[in-house]
Amino acid sequence: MLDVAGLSSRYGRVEVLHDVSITVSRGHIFALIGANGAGKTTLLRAISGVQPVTAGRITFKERSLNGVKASTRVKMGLSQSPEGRQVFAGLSVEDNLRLGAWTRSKADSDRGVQAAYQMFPILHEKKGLPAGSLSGGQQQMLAISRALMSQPDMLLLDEPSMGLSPLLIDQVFEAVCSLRDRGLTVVLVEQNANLALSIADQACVMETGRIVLTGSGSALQADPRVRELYLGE
Amino acid sequence: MSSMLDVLSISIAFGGVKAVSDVSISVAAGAVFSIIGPNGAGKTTLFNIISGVYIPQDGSIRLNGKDVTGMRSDALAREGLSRTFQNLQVFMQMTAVENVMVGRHMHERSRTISQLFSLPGAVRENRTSRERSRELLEFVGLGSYADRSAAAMPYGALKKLELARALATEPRMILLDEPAAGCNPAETVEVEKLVRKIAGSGVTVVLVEHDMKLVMRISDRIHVLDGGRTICEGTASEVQRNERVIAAYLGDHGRREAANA
Amino acid sequence: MTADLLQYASSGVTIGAVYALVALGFTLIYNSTHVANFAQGDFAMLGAMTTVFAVAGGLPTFPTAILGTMVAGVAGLLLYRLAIDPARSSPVLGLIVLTIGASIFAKGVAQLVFDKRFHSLPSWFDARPIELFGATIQTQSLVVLAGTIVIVAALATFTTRTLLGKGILAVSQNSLAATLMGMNVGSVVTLAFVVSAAIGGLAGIMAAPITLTSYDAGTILSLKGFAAAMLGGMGNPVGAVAGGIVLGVVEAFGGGLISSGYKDAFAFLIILIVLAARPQGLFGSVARERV
Amino acid sequence: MSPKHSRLVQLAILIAIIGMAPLLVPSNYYLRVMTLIYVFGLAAVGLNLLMGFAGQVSLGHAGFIGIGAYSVALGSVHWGLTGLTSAVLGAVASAAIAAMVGRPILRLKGHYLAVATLGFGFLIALLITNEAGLTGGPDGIAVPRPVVFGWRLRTVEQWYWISGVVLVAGVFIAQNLVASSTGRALRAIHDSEVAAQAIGVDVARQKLKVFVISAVYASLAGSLLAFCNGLVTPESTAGFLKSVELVTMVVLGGLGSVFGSVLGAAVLVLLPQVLTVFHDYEHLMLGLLMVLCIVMLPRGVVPSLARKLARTGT
Amino acid sequence: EQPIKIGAVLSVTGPASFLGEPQKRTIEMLTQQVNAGGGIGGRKIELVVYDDGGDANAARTFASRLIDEDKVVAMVGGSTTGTTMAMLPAFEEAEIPFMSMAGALQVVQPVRKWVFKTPQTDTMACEKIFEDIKARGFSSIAVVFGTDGFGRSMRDQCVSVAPKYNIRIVHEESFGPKDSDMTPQLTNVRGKKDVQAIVVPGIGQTPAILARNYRQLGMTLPLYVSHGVASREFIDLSAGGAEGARLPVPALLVGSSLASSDPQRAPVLAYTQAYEKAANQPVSAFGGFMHDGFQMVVEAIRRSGSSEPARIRDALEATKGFVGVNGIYSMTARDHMGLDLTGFRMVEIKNGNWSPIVAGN
Ligand SMILES: Nc1ncnc2c1ncn2[C@@H]1O[C@H](COP(=O)(O)OP(=O)(O)OP(=O)(O)O)[C@@H](O)[C@H]1O
Ligand SMILES: Nc1ncnc2c1ncn2[C@@H]1O[C@H](COP(=O)(O)OP(=O)(O)OP(=O)(O)O)[C@@H](O)[C@H]1O
Ligand SMILES: [Mg+2]
Ligand SMILES: [Mg+2]
Repeated sequence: MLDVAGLSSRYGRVEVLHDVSITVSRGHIFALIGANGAGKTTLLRAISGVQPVTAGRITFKERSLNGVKASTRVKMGLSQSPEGRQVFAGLSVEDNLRLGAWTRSKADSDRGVQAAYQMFPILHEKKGLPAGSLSGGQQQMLAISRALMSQPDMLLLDEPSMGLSPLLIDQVFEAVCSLRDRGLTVVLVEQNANLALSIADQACVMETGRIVLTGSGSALQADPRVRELYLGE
Repeated sequence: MSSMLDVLSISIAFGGVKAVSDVSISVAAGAVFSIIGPNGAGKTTLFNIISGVYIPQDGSIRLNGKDVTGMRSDALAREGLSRTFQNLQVFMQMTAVENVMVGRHMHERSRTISQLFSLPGAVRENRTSRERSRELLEFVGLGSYADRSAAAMPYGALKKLELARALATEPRMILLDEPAAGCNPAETVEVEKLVRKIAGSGVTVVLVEHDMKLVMRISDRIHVLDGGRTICEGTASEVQRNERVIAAYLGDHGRREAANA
Repeated sequence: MTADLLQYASSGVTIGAVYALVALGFTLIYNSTHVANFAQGDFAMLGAMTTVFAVAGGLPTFPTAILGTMVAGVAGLLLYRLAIDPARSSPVLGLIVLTIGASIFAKGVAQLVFDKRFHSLPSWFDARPIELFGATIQTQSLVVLAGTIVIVAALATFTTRTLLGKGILAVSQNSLAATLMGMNVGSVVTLAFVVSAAIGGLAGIMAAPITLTSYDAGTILSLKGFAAAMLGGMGNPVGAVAGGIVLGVVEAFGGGLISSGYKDAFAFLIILIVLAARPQGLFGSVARERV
Repeated sequence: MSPKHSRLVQLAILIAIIGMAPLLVPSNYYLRVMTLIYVFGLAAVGLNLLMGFAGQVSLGHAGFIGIGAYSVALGSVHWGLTGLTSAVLGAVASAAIAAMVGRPILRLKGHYLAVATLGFGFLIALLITNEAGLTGGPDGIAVPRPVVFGWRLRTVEQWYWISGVVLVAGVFIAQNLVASSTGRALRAIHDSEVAAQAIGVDVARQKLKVFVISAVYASLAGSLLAFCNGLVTPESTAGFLKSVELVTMVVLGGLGSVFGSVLGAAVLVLLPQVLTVFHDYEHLMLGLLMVLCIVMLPRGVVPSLARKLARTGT
Repeated sequence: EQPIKIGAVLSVTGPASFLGEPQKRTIEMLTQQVNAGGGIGGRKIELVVYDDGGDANAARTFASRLIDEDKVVAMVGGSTTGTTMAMLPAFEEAEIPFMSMAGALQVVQPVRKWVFKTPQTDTMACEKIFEDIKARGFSSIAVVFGTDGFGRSMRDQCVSVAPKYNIRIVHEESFGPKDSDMTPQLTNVRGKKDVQAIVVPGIGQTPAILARNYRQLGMTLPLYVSHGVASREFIDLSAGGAEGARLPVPALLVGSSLASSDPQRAPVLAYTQAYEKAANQPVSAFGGFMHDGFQMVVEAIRRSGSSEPARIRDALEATKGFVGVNGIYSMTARDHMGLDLTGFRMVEIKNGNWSPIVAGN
């Protein structure tokens, strides 16, 4: 589904991704874990086309994404819920959702909004309020729902559990699993490594801009190095 | 132990939404006091009220016995209250060490005039501030970032930067809003050590956090909010057994985490 | 005396409507980029001057009005594509200076392409002024007023009812997120600039029969339009119109009843007083950032 | 280069330029142009403290130039004060007025502050224009040459040196302020007022402080301008276009770069002189250059070039 | 032969561009004429023109530039009183003759050795207007003046000469140079019962808006405007509103209706024809000021047979009976303007044209 090969990227003069290669299979959950500053966010940004790459190539659904505009990538079925939530603070919750369906028809948009309200009833309660007035966790729910509005084939989630209550984390992870079961491919960047690895079909560990380990979710979960460095055991 | 912070039945509403209603808490000096609750329970709002960002529509707040209701946050900082933010409020155009130095601002005594002409007093003070700030960065584990622009630091580091900055004010009480958000379990352990050290140095800590392992291990007392109201308060073991807390907040996963803590 | 008051009111509303139209253009560009566009008045000048010269060249009024509007729209397109967009990494103040530069440039071009003299357009309808309780109302004032109402209604509907309108707000609030939603930020903002400039041009064309126009008529319009937009609450089309009308009326009454020399002073005093009481303007909403 | 080091280098460059210029360009005309650069540079440096560091916009700062200019004019014409006394009184008056209007308007944010300061500038200009009995109205009023310690200051050269020295002092003080704890607090306010306040910065007070300081800079620049022109008019001191010019100087030179403001002033004073070769195309060129400057150096000359150097350098 | 350098600092752009623009065109055209005719005593004129944009500060700098860098021998221009006053000291100090186009009396009174001017003073315009008002039997008037330099100065002059004509100013209003609506002011005037005529000291195009508003309000009081609007544009822009308004204008504006015996007829027709051909726009009084000033300077250079500034100045001061388009000038050591009231002709705007008023009507 997604193939990243030899990717490098930099901020100014500092290169933060060095020769990164990953392959994500269709219908899988791919978990990406790593310490603060490892470059996970940068990688997701590069895949979405909002971060320039200096070398390497990204292939999505057998098509090269090099030189493809970010907005086109969304139309191709790639969607991201970014780090730090990035809601449109001054617009209402519902408008935020509908903007998520920018590339979709009105009917799709209506359906998506209903689905979002079903998954997170609080969003329905707050639908007319500016997104900026929501609590941190509520904004996170909005960001995730908004990313789903474009009915993507592949969803990039950057720390979806951040700021969510334990109950909601369960719920979000369940939702991610059921989305996968319906054929969606998910790239999951998570600090909640245990949980992420436990639902991941494939996973990798990133350290200072490089992929240092790859394997199935359960294999990594069992890896002593991972247990020490990322699971805090 | 005397009480450091007394919140007496405060309430606030935003255009009809009661974000916090009739909440009272009392935090003992030197304690680690946690506030937990589902998303939108009113935890951050409570912090905003205590730290003077919002003025409560009802109720009063006492800090170390003194009534501080409605006081501006800079005045509260001078009373020994400091905080970090859930939505990062880092000074992005400054370096890490400068961020922390701003925290020293209220302790800097030199007059504007002396600063304008760079008189020795001001110069000396500047140097001391810088040294102290570097120490604090070391303390939170950001020593290597000192001269980096904040804009180029990863999320997790920024959270710690806010912590160092808050500590620079030499607070007697510190409010931490999700300090471990964006940290993996290993990093969370670091945060825990840090919080313990802070509490150990006599600073009262009020903590909002969704990481149940951290909360259960570190808290002397835990206060649980839901929908702006208190649902219970108690020690870690009391809280994690409370059915309402489990239903509204912990869920299965949370309960397991809490139990394993 | 009532006749006098009515006269002040009518004159204030007319001028206010012109300010309002410029303020509307301001609002739209602000909403899409958070830039205060100090070349907004120059769109009005370009529209009016083009029309003046086309009419002088023998073309009929209405088609030339469309031509003038289009010229202004193209100017808006160029402003965004050639200047604002390439400079988007500049701080907001840099962009303000850039629009001021663009405004000076527009004046420089206008004085070469057109001339430095004052010009007027004939009223759109050749009817006698209307007498109302002793006050006189020009027919062109009614044109301006009607135009303002139509444009604000259209604009308000556009921004609050359509996805595209909300897209314009979204790109300014968070262009990264907008991009991740699949929006082509560049095209959305270009659209906002073109529409805004066209509104400005139309404002100039409708007002020219009342206020005259010349190559440097844009500056004062930009200023008053900006002031009106802020008075009404930046970003709110209804506020922009309210701000414009209030400004015009205050000027007329202040000038008529108190002192004509301090006419502008009253306008700005009112702004200061209103902002002291409502820092977000008359119709603005308090955008309190959550922390 | 450490920040402190680079500050000293900048100051040294400035002193060298001021000291050498009269040797290189001996004519009165060039001296006058340089003097204007120093005078407007002073005002721009002050405004930069407010805009570049504290992030507070002022579109009416020429109002304070007007106050400074007219206080020396009126002081000596109507009230028989010496030039120096009236300049000092002008600065005091500017500070007092800034403190008074600053309190309410600095609560406003962004463009709202811009429109409020714009209004303030307008009010001052209108007052000067309309109170013709006192101020001479739009045609202006002559400023007698001041006598300082028995010297009548009248030559271009004398004013060259005086403005040069005042500018150096102004830059020195501004640099110190920026590097001081107040300077850090101001930059912090620029980025996040809530956070600054939460860690003990009295935001309102700091903003007011820098507003007053920048007003004093502008006022002194106004007094100098009045003295070296010998005539003050409302438009050439307090007018809106002057405010815009000041903002442009600060932005072109670079928000947050003290030295940049002097450079920005130089650009804006020199441009009209250079552009005379274009005759009818002057305006067109001026506007075009402003636009190009921002497009190519979006952060202003000094910071953008510094960035580019840092990128290409080692 | 070295060319003779003459400088000009004019407000070609900015709020006073309606003054500076025709002045620039005039001086460029005349220079060409002189040079085409072989120059002055075989020496060509080299013109240096700067645009001060109406800013006194800029004017002052350009003055220095003309003196120190360009080393001109004479200076023509200074379109407004403000810019002129800013430049005066520089030319006085450098001892270079300065022929100004500024209206206000203060430019030449007290007399400054090196400074001359061509336009009639505001006082003269007021007197001319008051003469006419008195002749029509009115005695109480309203003044609606512009708050720019010209309007304010003329208003002050009118106030001070009014008693001489037994005229009472019973009401005053003002308008800003950028105002686009004067209905409120006129409404106020309309409400005053004892006003018999309105005098509008104002310059440029703003009075045209006033005239329009005046007409729209259906006002019928006699309307007097100033020589500051003496250009065709005023009539055109007022869209019929100026019909019936009276004003003092220089002979230049009523060229074709000047009697053939009128000495000004020949220069007026010559300038009008040349200017309208060169500039492709109607003449205005402001260009006329420059015409006269420049010609007098050229004459002075010719007469003195020298390009010494001091000699030019002396020759300028010795100007006697110079017939210009604006008036007939005779300078003296005590009068550096050299005009009397005869230069002004009172006209009424009739059928969209200037129409001379026969005395006593
Ligand atoms: N805007 C920027 N300018 C310069 N460097 C940056 C910028 N953003 C990130 N970096 C650097 O890039 C590296 C990778 O950052 P990135 O945000 O991708 O890490 P991450 O793995 O997502 O970390 P976290 O878990 O904290 O979110 C870090 O070293 C960071 O300091
Ligand atoms: N300024 C505001 N305007 C409107 N509603 C607000 C505002 N601030 C808070 N709220 C509402 O008050 C409630 C409490 O929000 P708060 O941020 O305190 O929650 P929280 O407990 O911190 O949640 P989280 O764990 O998600 O951070 C939410 O429903 C939120 O939408
Ligand atoms: Mg990240
Ligand atoms: Mg919260």
